[in-house]
Amino acid sequence: MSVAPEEPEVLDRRLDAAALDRRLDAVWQTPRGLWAALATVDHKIIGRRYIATAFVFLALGGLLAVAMRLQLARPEARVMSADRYNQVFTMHGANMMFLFAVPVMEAMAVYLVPLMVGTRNIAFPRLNAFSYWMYVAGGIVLWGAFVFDMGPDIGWFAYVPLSGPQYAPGKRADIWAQMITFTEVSALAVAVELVVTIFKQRAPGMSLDRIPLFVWSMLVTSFLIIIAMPAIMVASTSLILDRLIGTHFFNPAEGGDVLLWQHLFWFFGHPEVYIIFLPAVGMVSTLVVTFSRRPVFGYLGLVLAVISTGILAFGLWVHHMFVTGLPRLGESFFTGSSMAIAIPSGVQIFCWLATLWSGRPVLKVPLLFVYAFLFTFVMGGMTGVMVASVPFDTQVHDTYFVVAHFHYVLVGGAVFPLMGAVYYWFPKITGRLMSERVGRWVAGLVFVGFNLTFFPMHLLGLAGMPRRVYTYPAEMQWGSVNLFISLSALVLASGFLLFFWDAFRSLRHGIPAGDNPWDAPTLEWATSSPPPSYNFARLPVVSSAYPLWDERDALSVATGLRPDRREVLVSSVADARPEARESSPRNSIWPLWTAIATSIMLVWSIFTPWAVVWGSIPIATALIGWFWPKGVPEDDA
Amino acid sequence: MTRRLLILAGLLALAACKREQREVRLDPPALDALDQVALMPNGIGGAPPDVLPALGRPYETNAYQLSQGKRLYGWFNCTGCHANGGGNVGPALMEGWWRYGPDVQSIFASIRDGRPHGMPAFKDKLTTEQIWQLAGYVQTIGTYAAKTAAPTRNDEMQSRPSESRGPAGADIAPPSR
Amino acid sequence: MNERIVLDVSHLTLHGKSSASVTWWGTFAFMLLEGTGFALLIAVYLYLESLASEWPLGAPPPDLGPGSVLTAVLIASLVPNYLIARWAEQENLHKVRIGIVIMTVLGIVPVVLRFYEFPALHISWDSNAYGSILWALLGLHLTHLVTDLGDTVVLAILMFTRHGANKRRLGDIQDNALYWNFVVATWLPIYVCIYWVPRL
Amino acid sequence: MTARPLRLPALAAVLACGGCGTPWQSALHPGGAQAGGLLDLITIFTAVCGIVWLLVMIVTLLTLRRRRAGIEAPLPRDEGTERRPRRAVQAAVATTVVIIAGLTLLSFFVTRGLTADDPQALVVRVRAYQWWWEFTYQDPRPDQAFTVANEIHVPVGRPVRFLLEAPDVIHSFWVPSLAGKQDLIPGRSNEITLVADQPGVYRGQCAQFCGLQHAHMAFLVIAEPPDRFAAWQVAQRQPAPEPATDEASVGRRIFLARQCAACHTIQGTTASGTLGPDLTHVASRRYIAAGLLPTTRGSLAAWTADPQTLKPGNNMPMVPLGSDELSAVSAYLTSLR
Repeated sequence: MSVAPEEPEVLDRRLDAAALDRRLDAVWQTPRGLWAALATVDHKIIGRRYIATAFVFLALGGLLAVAMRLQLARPEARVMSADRYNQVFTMHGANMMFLFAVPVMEAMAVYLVPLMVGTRNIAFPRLNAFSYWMYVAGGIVLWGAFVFDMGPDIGWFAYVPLSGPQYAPGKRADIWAQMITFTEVSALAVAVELVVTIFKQRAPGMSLDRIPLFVWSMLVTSFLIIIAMPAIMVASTSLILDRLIGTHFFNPAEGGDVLLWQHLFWFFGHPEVYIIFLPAVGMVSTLVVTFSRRPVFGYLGLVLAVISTGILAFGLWVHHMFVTGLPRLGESFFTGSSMAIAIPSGVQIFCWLATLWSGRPVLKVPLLFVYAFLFTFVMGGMTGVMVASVPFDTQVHDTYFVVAHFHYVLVGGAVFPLMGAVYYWFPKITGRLMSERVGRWVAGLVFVGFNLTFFPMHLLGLAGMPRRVYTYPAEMQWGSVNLFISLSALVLASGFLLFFWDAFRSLRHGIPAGDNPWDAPTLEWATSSPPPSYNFARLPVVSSAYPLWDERDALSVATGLRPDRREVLVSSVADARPEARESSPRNSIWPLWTAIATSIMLVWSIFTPWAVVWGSIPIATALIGWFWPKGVPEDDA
Repeated sequence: MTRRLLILAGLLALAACKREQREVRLDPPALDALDQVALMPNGIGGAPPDVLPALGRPYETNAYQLSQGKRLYGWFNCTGCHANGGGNVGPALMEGWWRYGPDVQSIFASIRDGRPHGMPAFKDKLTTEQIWQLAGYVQTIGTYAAKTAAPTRNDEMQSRPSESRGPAGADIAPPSR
Repeated sequence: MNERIVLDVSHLTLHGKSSASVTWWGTFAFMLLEGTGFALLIAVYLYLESLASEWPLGAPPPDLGPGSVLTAVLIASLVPNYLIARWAEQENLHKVRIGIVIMTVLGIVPVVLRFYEFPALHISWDSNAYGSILWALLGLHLTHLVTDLGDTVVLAILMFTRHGANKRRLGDIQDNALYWNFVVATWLPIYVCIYWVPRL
Repeated sequence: MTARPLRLPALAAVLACGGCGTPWQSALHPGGAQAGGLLDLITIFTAVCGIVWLLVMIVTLLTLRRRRAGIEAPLPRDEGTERRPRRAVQAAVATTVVIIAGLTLLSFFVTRGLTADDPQALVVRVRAYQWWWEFTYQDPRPDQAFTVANEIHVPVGRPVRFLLEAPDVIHSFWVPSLAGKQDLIPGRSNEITLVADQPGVYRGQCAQFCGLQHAHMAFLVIAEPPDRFAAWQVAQRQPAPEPATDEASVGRRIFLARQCAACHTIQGTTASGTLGPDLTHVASRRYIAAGLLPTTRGSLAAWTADPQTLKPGNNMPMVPLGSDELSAVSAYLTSLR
């Protein structure tokens, strides 16, 4: 057995504030240097990298969108070939869904959730590091392939048989399928970390009814990921098996089925929309509370709405298949369930409006984005009700109407709140505020540019323009609207450009923020900006959902943890009663090796199935290195 | 060392490019040149047209061209005599042993001009480029190591193992003839 | 910000057991997501069956022998698995060492038997969709057998090193035992699907 | 549907200047009862949702009436003041439920109204290929069945039942001015029944991404009075006319001797390929290459000379023809009326 831990001199209560900070930093810090940077497991450093990487992919995906708009600005344009266009729109969709939207929401949570629940690191921090490396590798594989004319050209949905062995020659579709594996492994890992962090590492006293709403949203999102993403893993693995070793999952001539793909894909694909949207719900709730200066109206209603959205999300997938000829009765059921999800969404909207109504709203940039969100998302919700109707959908399915609809929901519903969240939490992450003046321009340009770009697409769709066409004949007279859309897209792009510029500039030249520039009520604002490596010198204890508002003089904290090792508090699931002082793993380079070994195996397996056998040997080796005890104080029990 | 690695990576990337390109249209002069096969007098072996290496031998190495060849194999009823490589009226192609040699120009000549004992000439049915596509594909049927660019199974009833499972010939016994 | 100390946690244990441990919850979450994967694959099996005119497709039903023996071994392994979890709970290192060796052997046997199962299916993965889903089910479960075996082997070695006598490692033993229960539990519906559904 | 008067003139005006000048492929310009019913549904949904959206936006803007310039201390918690908003939220949620239920029912009844079977329907088998359409008019007498490509004629007022098949990848059959879309899925058989109530030319287009030339996979539905339709049917059943000029007969000889005949059928000749569209009456169709070019001698010549430039990636190879040969072939094709 190891050293008895109960020696009084190593407990933090004996230390004054300065000495405690010094000792905690020695244990928790990430030293300077490349090696340490690669080995870090600090959720803040990884979260920052995650967020920055996701925004790089947003910018790249945006460039693809601009390229598409160039091609579509005029009828029968030849800015790029049909082949290139198909790669571009596939890349845009796959990149935005798998490399931007899901990761960026998880990235925000990786950074914020441990701070918001008042702990020192995320659960399974090494898994967290591994997940980031897998994510980066997946992005490199996809974009590397695209640069070498090997980008997938089968749509982000990769419907068989077009993506199958007979109609998708070469390795392009395999690249898509393996990119799925990379990003799903990383998303699933983060989901597991978040669930366990939220269940077991909350500050003492943070019972279920005191959890910040963003954290609730991330909890439900994580469960959605855990239950939905295996479906796409099953689907993409079946596809790659069909393509590489000749299985027949999707070959109707040998007992397979083409629609099986669509069922599996949308069983994942529809919850995916909520995986992106629910975190945004949490962000909006957070911003609404802080900037209307009052606790949220209908906390319980909001939580139940988020949970019921999560459950209903699994009952809707068939509404993506209304024109595939499934039995009409079944389709009517899915119309009902798709419509029903408007009810929890309505509850959320009404609760936010009630909060704003009875509060004292302060129109800082984050709240501007909330108003932009309300305007656009409610419209997206309305068109969502429209496409939920089977007969309505038969006219607009796979047209620009649907393109408009889901951009209203995903950009209006998720990206606007995300941008508001960036303005809101930027000072916490960097210690500096972004510019209020530039922010107003950003919000205005993005809001106006977005609506001018996407609203006319509703009309285009009704006027008969299908999606995923690389061009259209001049005689269809869609040209003028398309030109208008392309020009508006430039306004939208300029808004994003300004946003990136503001973020870069503010990193160095922003106004120093202080701990809590918005006088916000949740725990992440109880520590310095940016937070120290150990987040909190003494772990907070809470007695309300808005601790910083309800105890304005001093923060209640716990004492009695060891400062000589990485230690966090484990608390019970329902009422957050402290149960144990658990250690948290130290920095380690092994997650990186494991990610490299896994990446090699996954890419190699596109070329030969034996890669799965030989490639798993280095993975196993790396995993043993990862988990083998090193005899450090963290092993004490 | 780093430089050598970079060069290697660059070459690999270029190879990948070539393998994945979708070249749907050749210029007419190149198309004409594709016909310039210098065969030996017995119609077996010889020199492929100069344009082929200049193009990077796309019909043997490019995934898109090979899959077009496979499409033609089904469309022009090659299966009628050769089945899916197992052979029937015509010889088996999967064994990897060919009466007129394994080089692609011989296969090209067999398809274009026909061969004795029943193999018809396809030069009036297929364009020269299509014959090259078909020849490239037919060559992959019989290879002992599957090419990474080779197509795999069809969305049809399976009468042979997937092309990616090379050497395919070893896996199924040739039909008794 | 000013602080007010309201709670002293120094009396708490340094390593919580079962539901008080984060690894227990992590294992649980992974079981949930892998369980979803198994459930989906079984759903694919039943979906393909519902579309087929005959089932099994183009092959006789699989031989019962190897699969049933494997099922029996897996069920039998639950007993030592239960015991090793209890011994780990009691922190009885000696018994845990014996148990982990037994569990290693009981982990190897099913992997070996699995390689007799594949030929007993009488169909190859590339013959038709029925063959594909059978191989996929067996293959997915095989990867779970192999990874859990790897985990067990590493833990067995660990138990004979200086790291063995540590509550944290004994907790790992318990989590590994929990996961083995999961591997066995997921096998049973697969066994029914592969071997008995075609005979219905 | 009786709700046609509900169609909002304002909406129609907005949509008309939305750029759909030639309304031959538009859900907003129905030419049949189904598309008309769907347009009514679209209009009702748009009106209801538009009003809801407007109300929510008014409330949203009104929340700003007590806005402050700077951040103040948080408001004191007072349960008493929550009562009014609570009532409002409850009422709003209840209204949402009612509206959603109403729209669901409406949608359900419209669906039921759309799926009526008619034994008198004309039956056409549709096979969608990468990237063109093949239509076979079924007939109890096999010799009366005939096949056309990329353009169909239908009699006004008579339902037409389309049996949808896809031999390669998934496509989607969509003539927005007549009805909603239905996918064509390999290994499955779907069908859709359309009725054109007004004579006219309606354009349809593949709506499911199907590869390189998904953008150029259109077809025309020409609705005409029953007598003209009958005459068209009779004409289409005829074999191809004999060439009337020397140039055209040279063209036919070239067509039959070269690669053309391996893929295309021309009834009445030895050309019996089935890999490309049936060309028996190609010049009677308004467009060639699935809606790519209007049928003229020039466009036929250009297409034959260089299909891969006009529609890159399509499955027609570039057949090397001299300029005289090309001219003769185009003369022959132009004569196939």
